[in-house]
Amino acid sequence: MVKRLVALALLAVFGLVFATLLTGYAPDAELNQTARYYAERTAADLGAANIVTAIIVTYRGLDTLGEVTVLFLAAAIVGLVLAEGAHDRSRMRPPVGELLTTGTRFLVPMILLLGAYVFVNGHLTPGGGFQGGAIIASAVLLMLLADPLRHFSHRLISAIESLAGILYVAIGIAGLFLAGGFLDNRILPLGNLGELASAGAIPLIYSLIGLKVGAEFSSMLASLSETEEP
Amino acid sequence: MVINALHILATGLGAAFLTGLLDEKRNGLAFMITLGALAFMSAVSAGWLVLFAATGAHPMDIQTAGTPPPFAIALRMGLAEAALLTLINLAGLFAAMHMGETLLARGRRAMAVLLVMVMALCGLVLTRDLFNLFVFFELIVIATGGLVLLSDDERAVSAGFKYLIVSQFISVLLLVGIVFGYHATGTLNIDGMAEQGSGAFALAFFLILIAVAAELKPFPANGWALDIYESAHPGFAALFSAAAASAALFAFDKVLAIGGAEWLPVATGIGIVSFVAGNLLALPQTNDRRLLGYSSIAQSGLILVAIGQQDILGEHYLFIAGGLLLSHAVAKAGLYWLSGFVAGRELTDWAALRQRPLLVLAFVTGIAMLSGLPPFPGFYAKWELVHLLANEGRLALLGWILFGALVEAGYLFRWFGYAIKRESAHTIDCPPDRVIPVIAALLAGWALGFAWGELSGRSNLLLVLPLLFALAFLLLEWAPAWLKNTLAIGGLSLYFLQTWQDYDPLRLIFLVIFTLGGAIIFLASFHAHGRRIGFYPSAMTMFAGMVLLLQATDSFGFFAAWELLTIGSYFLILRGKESEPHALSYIVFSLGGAFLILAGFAIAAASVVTLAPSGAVSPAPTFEIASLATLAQPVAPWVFLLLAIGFMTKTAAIGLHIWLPGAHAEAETDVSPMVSGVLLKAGLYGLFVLLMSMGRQSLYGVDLVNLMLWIGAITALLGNLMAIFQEDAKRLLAYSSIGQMGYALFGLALMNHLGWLMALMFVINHYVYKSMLFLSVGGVAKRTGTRAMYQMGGLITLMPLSFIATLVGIIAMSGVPPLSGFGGRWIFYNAIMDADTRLPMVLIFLSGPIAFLYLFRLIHTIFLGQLKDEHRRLKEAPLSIVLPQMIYVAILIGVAIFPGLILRRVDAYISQFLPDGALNWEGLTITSQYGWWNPVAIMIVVACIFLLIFGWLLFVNRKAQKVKQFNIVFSAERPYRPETTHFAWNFFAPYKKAMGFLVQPFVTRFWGAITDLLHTAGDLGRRLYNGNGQIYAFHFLIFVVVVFVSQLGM
Amino acid sequence: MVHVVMATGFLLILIGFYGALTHRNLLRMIVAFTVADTGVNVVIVSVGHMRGRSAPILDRAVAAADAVQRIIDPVPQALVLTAIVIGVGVTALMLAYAWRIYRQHRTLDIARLTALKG
Amino acid sequence: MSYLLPALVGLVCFAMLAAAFVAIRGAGMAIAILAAGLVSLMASVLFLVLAAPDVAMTEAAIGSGLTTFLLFFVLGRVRGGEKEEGGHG
Repeated sequence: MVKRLVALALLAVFGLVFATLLTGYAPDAELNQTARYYAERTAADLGAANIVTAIIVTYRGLDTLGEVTVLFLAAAIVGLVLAEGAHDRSRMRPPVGELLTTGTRFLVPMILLLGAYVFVNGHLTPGGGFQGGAIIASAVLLMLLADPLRHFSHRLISAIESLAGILYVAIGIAGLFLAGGFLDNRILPLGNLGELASAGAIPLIYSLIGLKVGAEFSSMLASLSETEEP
Repeated sequence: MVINALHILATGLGAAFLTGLLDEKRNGLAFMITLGALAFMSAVSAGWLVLFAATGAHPMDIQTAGTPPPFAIALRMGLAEAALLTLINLAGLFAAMHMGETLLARGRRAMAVLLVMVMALCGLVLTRDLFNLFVFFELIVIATGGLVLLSDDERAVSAGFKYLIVSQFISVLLLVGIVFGYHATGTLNIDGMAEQGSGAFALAFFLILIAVAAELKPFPANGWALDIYESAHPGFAALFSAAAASAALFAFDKVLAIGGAEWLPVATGIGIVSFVAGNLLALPQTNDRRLLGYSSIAQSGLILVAIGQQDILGEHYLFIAGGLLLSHAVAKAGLYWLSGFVAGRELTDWAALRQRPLLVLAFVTGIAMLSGLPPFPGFYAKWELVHLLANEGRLALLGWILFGALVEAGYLFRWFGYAIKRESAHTIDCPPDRVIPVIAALLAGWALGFAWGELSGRSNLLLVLPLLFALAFLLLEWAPAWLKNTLAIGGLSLYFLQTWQDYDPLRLIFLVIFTLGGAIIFLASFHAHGRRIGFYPSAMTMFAGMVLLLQATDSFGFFAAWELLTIGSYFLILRGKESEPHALSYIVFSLGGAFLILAGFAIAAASVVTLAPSGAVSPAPTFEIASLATLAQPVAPWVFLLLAIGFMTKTAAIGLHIWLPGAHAEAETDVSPMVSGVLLKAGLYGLFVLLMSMGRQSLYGVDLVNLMLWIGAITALLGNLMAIFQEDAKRLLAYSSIGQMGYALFGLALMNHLGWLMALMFVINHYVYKSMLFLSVGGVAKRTGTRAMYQMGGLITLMPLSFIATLVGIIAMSGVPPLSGFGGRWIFYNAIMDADTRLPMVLIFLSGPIAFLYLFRLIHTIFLGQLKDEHRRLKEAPLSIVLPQMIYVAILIGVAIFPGLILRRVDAYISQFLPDGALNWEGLTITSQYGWWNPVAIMIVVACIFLLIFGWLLFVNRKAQKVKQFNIVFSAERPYRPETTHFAWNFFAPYKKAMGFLVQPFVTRFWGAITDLLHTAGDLGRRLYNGNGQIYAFHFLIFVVVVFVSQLGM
Repeated sequence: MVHVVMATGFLLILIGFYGALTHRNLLRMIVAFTVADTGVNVVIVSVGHMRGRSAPILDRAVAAADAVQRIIDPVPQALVLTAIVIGVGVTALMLAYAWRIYRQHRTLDIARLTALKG
Repeated sequence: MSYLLPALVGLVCFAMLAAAFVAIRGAGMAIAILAAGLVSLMASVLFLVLAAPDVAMTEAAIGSGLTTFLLFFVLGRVRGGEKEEGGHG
């Protein structure tokens, strides 16, 4: 009880801080200098229609590389933690319904295709590597639900993940030598705004991110599914 | 040619991803990739470091995405960044080596996590973008969460979870702060935000700052960190403490730049509270890694204070903060790696280290670096920091810093004492590949010491010849003791021959004692066999400190020498069999005294006219010691007080004396005379210097010199009084030293010519007879195997030379004719006649006869009376111990006959300061205004009287009846404690009844109470950390609220 | 409108914090944190919102030329994207930890994980 | 500007808070997880309204979808652990 009161009292102070921030907040009428730069220059400089994507993949590419690495780390650690609890696969479980199994066979390729579509078009439309990657992972999830005993090749997943990661870093370094700096997308021709093959390396990078993120989420899910029920 | 810093990040990431391509079974290859990548990252950073250090180039901005900041993330590489990156990458490399076994067992995923951790730390240092900072922080959090799991300790899992809980709170606050900061400034670039100032978004900035501050593990929001420190793999704990804390501090510094000067007090406040609390809480710790964790928190706090004080540190900022930070990082990494070799987790288990002297050296290097002792960077940094604080009048902060540092030194040296003195059931397990990181830390520590010496713009302590000579003995540890001993004697003698002409007569006397006096005592050291590892570096460091003290003309040199002699003597004292607690109290009192001296110098420097030429980095005002004389009111008396107490700690004035008896009595046979006969003089020298330069001072109407006079008198009385009640012969001598130093202090405080002359007489005499007595008693104790006097007796026939030495020593000391002690007394009484204060003299007069009592007891119970059965086959003490005693006998007689040999020149020298009342030296007669003294005549008279009495006694004793050993009537009972029936037990029981109340251990109880109080405070504080991760989250929120409220109040 | 959204975000943070501070079950703490994370995301997006403008994507509706007048600030959106992904990473890690703790101690009560203290 | 949009936003906000309350105070673990997922899902609706389609997609796919699944996965593994909790506070 005391704990709750103390928690409430502390959070009251935080509430006060937040309330002050809230009341002091006035929406901008004009874009600030940074946003203005992006609005004015993205199309011309980077050739990307989706400005958010341009920021994520190029302007703040280092953040995104870190972000991908966060997932990489999380997947690696989840694997590390759960490795000890991998269950013995001899134990049988009740079979899953026929409907789910068939549905899965039908749905999985479509989901994978959708995921790929989302990240390939990241520079044009909403969505990109992360969203696409999550969609790909959902296909894996579906397969796991259909067949809980399915054993995914960690080797394959981690090979995809690693290759995508290495290529990502390599493209970044290529930017150092071929263009203006690390992760500069202008190592490839910018093309015409709005076309699929435009925006330099952005579609390539976002695709790699998509593959990598998909592999990372899949790896986490697979690791979790292989744990033994206590 | 240097390589783009981005390659550091790319290499770390690329290697991490690459390990994923490898087969699960190719862990060896993955490990090689990991090491290779870390080595490459280290090399690139080191290349930058060399570039910046060599050329002094400006920091370089590195764009990403081919777009200038603030529109794309930019990195910056400068001197500080390069140094930190080198530190981080090397720490990562060595951590990987240290954890090699674990990494290979856990596979490539673990290696990838380690690589990402190091990469993220580098990124945290390099980035100039606030949100990018957040991303790297999160990477570090997650990587930490992974690396914690590498521990064999199952509890590490819960520690990691506690960390994740708190970091969730932290990241929420950080994100909210960042986005509102962005909204207010329209940029995420740190420099861009700093340009606009935080005024427009103070609240958001507060959230950012407090979130980054929380990563520094400030008190009390740090329970999770302690749990990680305690339970993580030591290889990782090293990385966590050395690299992660350093990077977080740097990030905090970057973020603080946005807020500007008005936020500096927040950093200072958080820092000093963490520093003091961390150290206090470490005090009751018994787990080594947790203790190191508390120390890490404290050290981060200290660096945070430096960060918070950057407005007054000016161009010294990097020197100070960098020195503290690198010292801490290297030392802490080394200590954590060392802890990997120690099987048990109790502090006492570190005794196992003694099996490998090299590891002990690494241990002591780490401790010295953490304590800020010379010649390590922390020492220089502390000197500058304290001076700049004093210069601004921030004395309270200065006081807290010194207090915290003293507590820290206390628990660190207590730990070191355990390692040297306790027994461990474990053996040490150190495969070569895990020793390499420790050696690297050891070498880095000394290299940093050298670098900071060069940067300090003062004399580099590691280039000073006497210290180098002392340190050279570290390389000679393989050699036999006799060889090292010969070198030591040769070195001291040679040093004297080379330099004696440079000194004025007063210093020359001290020089003779410090060098030749030391050399004579070293003759006794020939008795030791084997290699005597650790003895010579320690002893020679002490002697180096003492000669440097005489050489020093400026305050820095003086203080550095003072610390050197303190450390050296501590190691010497610690060597004694039972000396562990006494050595600890010695080092704590000595460092306490040293800190008072430091504070005194710093305060003086703020107002003294500086005469020192400005050096390379334009050092903080170091001043010529002589210019203490120019100090004006109201600073002068305070400086005087601080310095006087500091010096009196070394001379063991009453109240500050409790360390001395144990330290001197428990030391080895040849060490006791070194620390008693020689080392105590360093304190007297300090007092001489102080009084010569500052003269009389008064504070609130109290004449401070008069106060010293009283302290001297009381010390003399009580020291002697306590000496007569000792059962232990060496303790008796030790207490007698307290009394003797009281005399000397009294003489100095008389502030007249003869008083000073007498103090100098005491300097010489005390050296000679106390060294002699300690040697002879030490020789007896060595032969009999005991120091209790009632267990001895009748040794006169078996150890005649020791007896003669004792007898001569006693005659000299008690101040009866004909030996030099009388000369001392004669001058002394003349001096008293000169002075205006008569009351303390009564005390001094009283203590004379008391001294005679304990001396009588010494000779009576050891050499006279009946021989014990078990002692019948004893031989005289070894020649090496007897020889110096005989030399002393010769010196005593020489000085007694020709006191003018030395004193005349000193007498003339003192006239410069105190012209009145000089002695008149004519031929063999010395005349004062109260009478005359002819030593030769007295010698002859006394010799005649002695011969007459001796002859008469021989005549009378012809018919004396000899009492046989068993000619004693026993009653039937055997007493419970047989010694109580011995006549030599409680020898002066009647006096004890009469005066015992004076020697109640009030002072011991007082200091004991203080120690208990500190321990209790530490224990109470520890209860905050009840192990519940949720409560730790409360701590964090409370911390935020408290800082918020106090910031509102400001 | 933006203020309402922002206030909701802040409230979500506070609710999440309260849950994390008062539940002793590790899983429920994690759930509470996901609520707080969502709250942060809502706050960030609301900070970047500008009345009457459209998403920062150039297409037929928004031409590159008048983008400055037509789109909202893209930066907070980019930040939120990163924050969401990082959030799920941390959540996954905490879940793995929770599972490991459960396997080791057979409990999810944080008050019982106090082997390390003092 | 029509009143429809603000009304929708207000409604979603209210629903979010209610769901968040359930996530914190709800009786069962499963319900709490679902409620948290619901909060996330409604947040993505809100993002769509606030002209942030990228964020909306991410929040829906990752914040509400994946996170919820991860939570359920682990819940399935530790079932029974939940019941040991000695209530709140």
